[in-house]
Amino acid sequence: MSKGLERRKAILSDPVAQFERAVEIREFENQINALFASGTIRGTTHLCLGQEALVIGMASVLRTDDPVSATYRSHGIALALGITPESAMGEIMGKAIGCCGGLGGSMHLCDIELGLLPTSAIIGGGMPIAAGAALAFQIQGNDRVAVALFGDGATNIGAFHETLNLAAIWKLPVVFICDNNVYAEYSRINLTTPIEDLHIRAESYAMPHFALDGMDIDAVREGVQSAVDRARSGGGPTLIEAKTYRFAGHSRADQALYRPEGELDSWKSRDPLLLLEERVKKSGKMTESEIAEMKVRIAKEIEATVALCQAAPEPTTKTMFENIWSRKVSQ
Amino acid sequence: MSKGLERRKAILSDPVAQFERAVEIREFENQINALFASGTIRGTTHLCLGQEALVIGMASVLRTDDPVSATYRSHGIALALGITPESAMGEIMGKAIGCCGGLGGSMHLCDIELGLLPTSAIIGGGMPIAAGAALAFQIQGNDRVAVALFGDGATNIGAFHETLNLAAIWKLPVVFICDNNVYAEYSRINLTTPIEDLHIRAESYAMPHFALDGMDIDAVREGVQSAVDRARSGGGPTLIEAKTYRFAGHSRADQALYRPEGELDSWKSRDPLLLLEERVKKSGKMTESEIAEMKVRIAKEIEATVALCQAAPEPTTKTMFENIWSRKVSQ
Amino acid sequence: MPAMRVRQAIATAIADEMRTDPTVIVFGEDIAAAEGPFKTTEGLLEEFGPVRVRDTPISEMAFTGAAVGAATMGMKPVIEIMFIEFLGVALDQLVTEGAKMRYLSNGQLSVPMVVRASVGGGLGFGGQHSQTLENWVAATPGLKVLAPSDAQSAYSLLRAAIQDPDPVMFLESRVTYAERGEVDTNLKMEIGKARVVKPGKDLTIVALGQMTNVARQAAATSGIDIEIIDLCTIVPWDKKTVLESVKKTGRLVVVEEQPESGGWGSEVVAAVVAELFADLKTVPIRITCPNVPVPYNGGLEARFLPNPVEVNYQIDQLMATGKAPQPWWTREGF
Amino acid sequence: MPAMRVRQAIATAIADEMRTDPTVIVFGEDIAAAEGPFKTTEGLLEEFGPVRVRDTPISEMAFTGAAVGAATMGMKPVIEIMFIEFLGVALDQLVTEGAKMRYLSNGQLSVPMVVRASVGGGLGFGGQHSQTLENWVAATPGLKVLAPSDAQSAYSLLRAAIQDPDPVMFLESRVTYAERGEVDTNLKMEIGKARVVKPGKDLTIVALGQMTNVARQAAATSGIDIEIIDLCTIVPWDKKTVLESVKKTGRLVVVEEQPESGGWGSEVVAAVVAELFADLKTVPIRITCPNVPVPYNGGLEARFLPNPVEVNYQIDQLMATGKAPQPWWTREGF
Ligand SMILES: Cc1ncc(C[n+]2csc(CCOP(=O)(O)OP(=O)(O)O)c2C)c(N)n1
Ligand SMILES: Cc1ncc(C[n+]2csc(CCOP(=O)(O)OP(=O)(O)O)c2C)c(N)n1
Ligand SMILES: [Mg+2]
Ligand SMILES: [Mg+2]
Repeated sequence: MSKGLERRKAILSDPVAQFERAVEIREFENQINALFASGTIRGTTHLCLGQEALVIGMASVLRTDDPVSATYRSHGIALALGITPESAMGEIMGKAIGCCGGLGGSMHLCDIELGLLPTSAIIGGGMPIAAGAALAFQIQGNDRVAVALFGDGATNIGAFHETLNLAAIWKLPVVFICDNNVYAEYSRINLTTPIEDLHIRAESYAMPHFALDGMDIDAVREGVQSAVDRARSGGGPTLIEAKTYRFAGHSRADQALYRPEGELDSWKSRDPLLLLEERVKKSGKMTESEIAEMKVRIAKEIEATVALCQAAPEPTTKTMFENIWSRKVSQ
Repeated sequence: MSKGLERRKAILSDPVAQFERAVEIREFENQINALFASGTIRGTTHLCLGQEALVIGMASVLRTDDPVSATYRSHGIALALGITPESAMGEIMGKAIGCCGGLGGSMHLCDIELGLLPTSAIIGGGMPIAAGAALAFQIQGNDRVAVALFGDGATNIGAFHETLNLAAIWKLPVVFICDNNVYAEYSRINLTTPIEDLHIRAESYAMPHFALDGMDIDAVREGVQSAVDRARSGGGPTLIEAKTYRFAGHSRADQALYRPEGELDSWKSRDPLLLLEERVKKSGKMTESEIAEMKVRIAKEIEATVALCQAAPEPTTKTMFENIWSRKVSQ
Repeated sequence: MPAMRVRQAIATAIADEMRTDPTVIVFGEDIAAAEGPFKTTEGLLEEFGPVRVRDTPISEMAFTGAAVGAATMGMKPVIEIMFIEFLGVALDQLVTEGAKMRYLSNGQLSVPMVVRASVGGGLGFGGQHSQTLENWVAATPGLKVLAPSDAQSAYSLLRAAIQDPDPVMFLESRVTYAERGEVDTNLKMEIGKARVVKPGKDLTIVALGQMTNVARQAAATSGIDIEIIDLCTIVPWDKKTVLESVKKTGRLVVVEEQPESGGWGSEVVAAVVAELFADLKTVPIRITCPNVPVPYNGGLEARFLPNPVEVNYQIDQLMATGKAPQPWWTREGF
Repeated sequence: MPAMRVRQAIATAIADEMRTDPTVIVFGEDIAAAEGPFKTTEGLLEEFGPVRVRDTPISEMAFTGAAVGAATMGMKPVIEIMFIEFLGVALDQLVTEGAKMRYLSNGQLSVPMVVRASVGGGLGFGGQHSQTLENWVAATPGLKVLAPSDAQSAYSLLRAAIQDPDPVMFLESRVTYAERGEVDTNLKMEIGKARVVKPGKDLTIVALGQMTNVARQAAATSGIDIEIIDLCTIVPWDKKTVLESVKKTGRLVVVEEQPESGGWGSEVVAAVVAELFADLKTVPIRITCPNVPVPYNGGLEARFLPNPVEVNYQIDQLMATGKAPQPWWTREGF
């Protein structure tokens, strides 16, 4: 079994592994943030801080043959699905060991073995693709399910509307998960749409829908599982709205000065890492000191990953001419 | 006052003129149908048979400075707004006297004096444009209202979704009128979307919405008036779904063999022309024989229009180089 | 060899692929029960049933993207964009997602899909339903762009497109749908290979789609011995065949159904010049549409499109003067 | 003359127009309170308020179309498409509606609007955020396409674009946003007129956007006396200035930030050849990007883009051999 598959298997039911993965994502994102801030990495990046429970919860109830289309806010979902830190960070650094060979960057992670379709940097871009994957499964007559993960801001774009309608009329095995983290770039959601509960948009397509607490991994697991079960058993698509919050700015440069006072703090009091920690403590699966050790261990691992990726070779020029077409066509 | 403005004024409150206009549209469309069937006119055409009450009802409550964006199914709305039969038929025949100088054709009628924006042959194409016109009025601080008329099939395209959300969040003075004539091309609406009452999609934007009987001119007038009043007084947009039926096929070639048996007949029992005729009879405004005379007169007028347009000159080659840009730029 | 209309050649090619390859599926607006507004999917629903042959809502973005997604999961979707203009509401999924998906997955995914679209003027469909718009999909590494010109090329190229492991844009000249031609269903045509449809020694015309017929008609009445190359593939176009021909004839005329500005033919001219500068006997020229929207009026639309009379005028002038003639709209002062 | 960054020149041009013309309005995603992700609308909300300066939802189709509609009713919208790729979800409204509206209203309507978009590579934004994509809007009669290359041209061309009575696509090289230059706010630049940014007598480079800088850098170290033309307007491009220059120098090199296939430069080559076939001393050539998506890795992205070293290599080879040199990827066997 590949490292990625092992990592995926680990979080399926083990709360300790789920907590560890959350710590890993947090650490990973903080390191990435620092590397961008220092100019070590170029381009742009979108962190998943505060949304760890959502991505891990999702990943823990999906099968590896259930493909996920996600967005440029890709690191968390990639790690949750099992991608190794080297593979993700290598990509973000543009190295040959990266999951896209260094040609994609932070916005374009991909690992088909783990079900991660190439993440899209176009708002709404991944949604029709998930529906299309689901169409394939429906026609093939298997029980695979496709998942689209997208932001609150994406619910205002045409592709959202068209895709939900298409999925509904064709009863496709697809689950739409809206990560409502309150902001789209620098705009609070209330400034760009007059409704608050985005999931009600599913009514326009007679599609089942509900909201869930995206900070609480058990709520995520239960909600996503129910929608996946419906899709797998031929019951068609579901729209889920996960209420979360983006702890960092939108992207590299953003200080998020536009937040109303107190908003961040109030959400931080329900930081998914705190909740996950409580969960393992309450169940007696980890002691305080084990937790502390684990955090140190993971911090070291991520530091080692940084070193490993920095030392890793750049892709050769040749690679940029590969994978344009499946077969080379003389031009 | 131009002929078009006079024609518009005529239908504002006079049920006789409204009935006459409906007869005119019916006659016009039948003639156009025949001209296409015989190959006299080339290209394609989309008739408004059965939907006369909707377009006349709309036109009778709008001001001429309230612009309307409509679709390729353009003849009825154009005549209702006041365009003369020569101007519309001339265009459909590609003649210089046509409202677009013969460069547009059946799908592209336009008369700004009467509030008819260039009709769009792209599904959903006119909707953002109506919202934009409304944005202009809002900024200019006047009380003009923009109207978008589109089909049931158009409610599945991205532009519909994006435009309604934008209009709602900006509270634009625009009225969205969905002409639900049950079919989009050869597809019954139930085959392409899982909901029946399309107007409920406005809930996704916290926008007021309702359905009305599009065969009944008084229902149309009342419904559209209420939405226009809301828009004019700063209350923002409304989505109206007019329940109508397309008596003819989708376009020139279509025999509409896909209809369930009896459906057409059942709708024809509520043919807007019958209802309009009853209305003027009941009110004592016209006698049977006056009605018969009027029908004969209009039939003759439209015949004369055909002759006039057939004899009218073709546009010169020069015209196709005009109106690309406002000023000629040397290339 | 059966003679069939281009629209039948298209339906037959799809059917033949669907019979051989169970992963081929077809969807688009009104292409199933109604068999498409141009009857290019005739018989498919009947033979292959509603699972593989589907009508979609009016949602080009969603169904183009659905084709991308289905293609990544082992299907071969063949979708129909009824008029190329409708790609204007869906370009993202084809060009920014589908065509880049192999690259952005580091080769983990292939996207074998075909987007068919009807293109071109001549039928009085007006300014929003009569363009060719190859420029929208040019400059898209990862996407192949094909354009048949008759029944045989429609059949053979469409089969090649469906068999291809990568996304293919397939542009069908609407005017040709009703035209008949013999079709050898065993004849294979390769993507990226042009056809010499008429040999000649004095001048090379490069054309595609319905302009291939215009070139044929022009050549039939010309005093010059013209070689006609039907390009067939716009991206990646067959430089080799074109260069060989122009090397022989020393003269190049590109006939394009595109406005002068933005047309694909410039690239053919530029590439030929780069390779054969010293071998050219006369200046290579382009015959295009003027820089105006497609007019509806029949007479104007006929003038708008390159036609055999104008092609021959240009060629005769070129031969007589050795210089690039003015296009008709300049000559006439527009 | 104040020196300002390109992004400031843009904000200043918009502000200066807004002060003079109350019908100018501005909208786009995060351009008001946040002043745009590249700060190209800095200060506008503060000075002109939320009625004239608005944030939109993520709905490019709706707000591009809203600009068309508002333009027909007496406003002059200046909208921002943050990255040109996002036009792929909104092309219809600009190209099929807005650009044709004057024609399809028989001249009853004008559509004075400006669509600004950031374009180009070099900043590590990856395959879906680094292209120039002029080809999407080429072949659109009715639409003007502009591309500034520095602070002065950004300022003057944007003012000209806003004053223009017709739709204008305004392509801003993202890499240049941070670059500083002197700006004479009284200097007018005309749409459709190119700038000779460096005179020379032996060879003409035609470039635009950030490639103008690449050309300058190349020329600065070249042994050849190069004339550089900054095209400024892509549609309608300034044939006259280009022809005059090439007539003088006898040599043309086009430097394009586009894949080889589908780039705008072919048209320049084809048109120059058509007019000056007999006057050319060497074959006109194009220096472009390879036919691949824009790679993320910094080293690869730098190779992907035309750069001064490659430009000088090509020019030196051209001068030495008189033949069109191979592009680097062919030389290196990729
Ligand atoms: C079509 C398109 N328009 C605009 C953008 C620029 N953009 C990138 S992220 C973003 C905000 C998206 O917000 P949301 O959907 O809530 O996702 P989040 O970033 O919060 O995860 C925007 C507008 C884009 N990538 N694609
Ligand atoms: C974007 C786009 N897709 C497809 C079409 C082709 N088309 C023309 S009319 C039509 C059906 C529209 O149905 P509806 O909106 O109900 O309007 P109706 O024709 O019934 O008035 C379709 C699919 C188009 N014009 N534009
Ligand atoms: Mg968000
Ligand atoms: Mg309908």
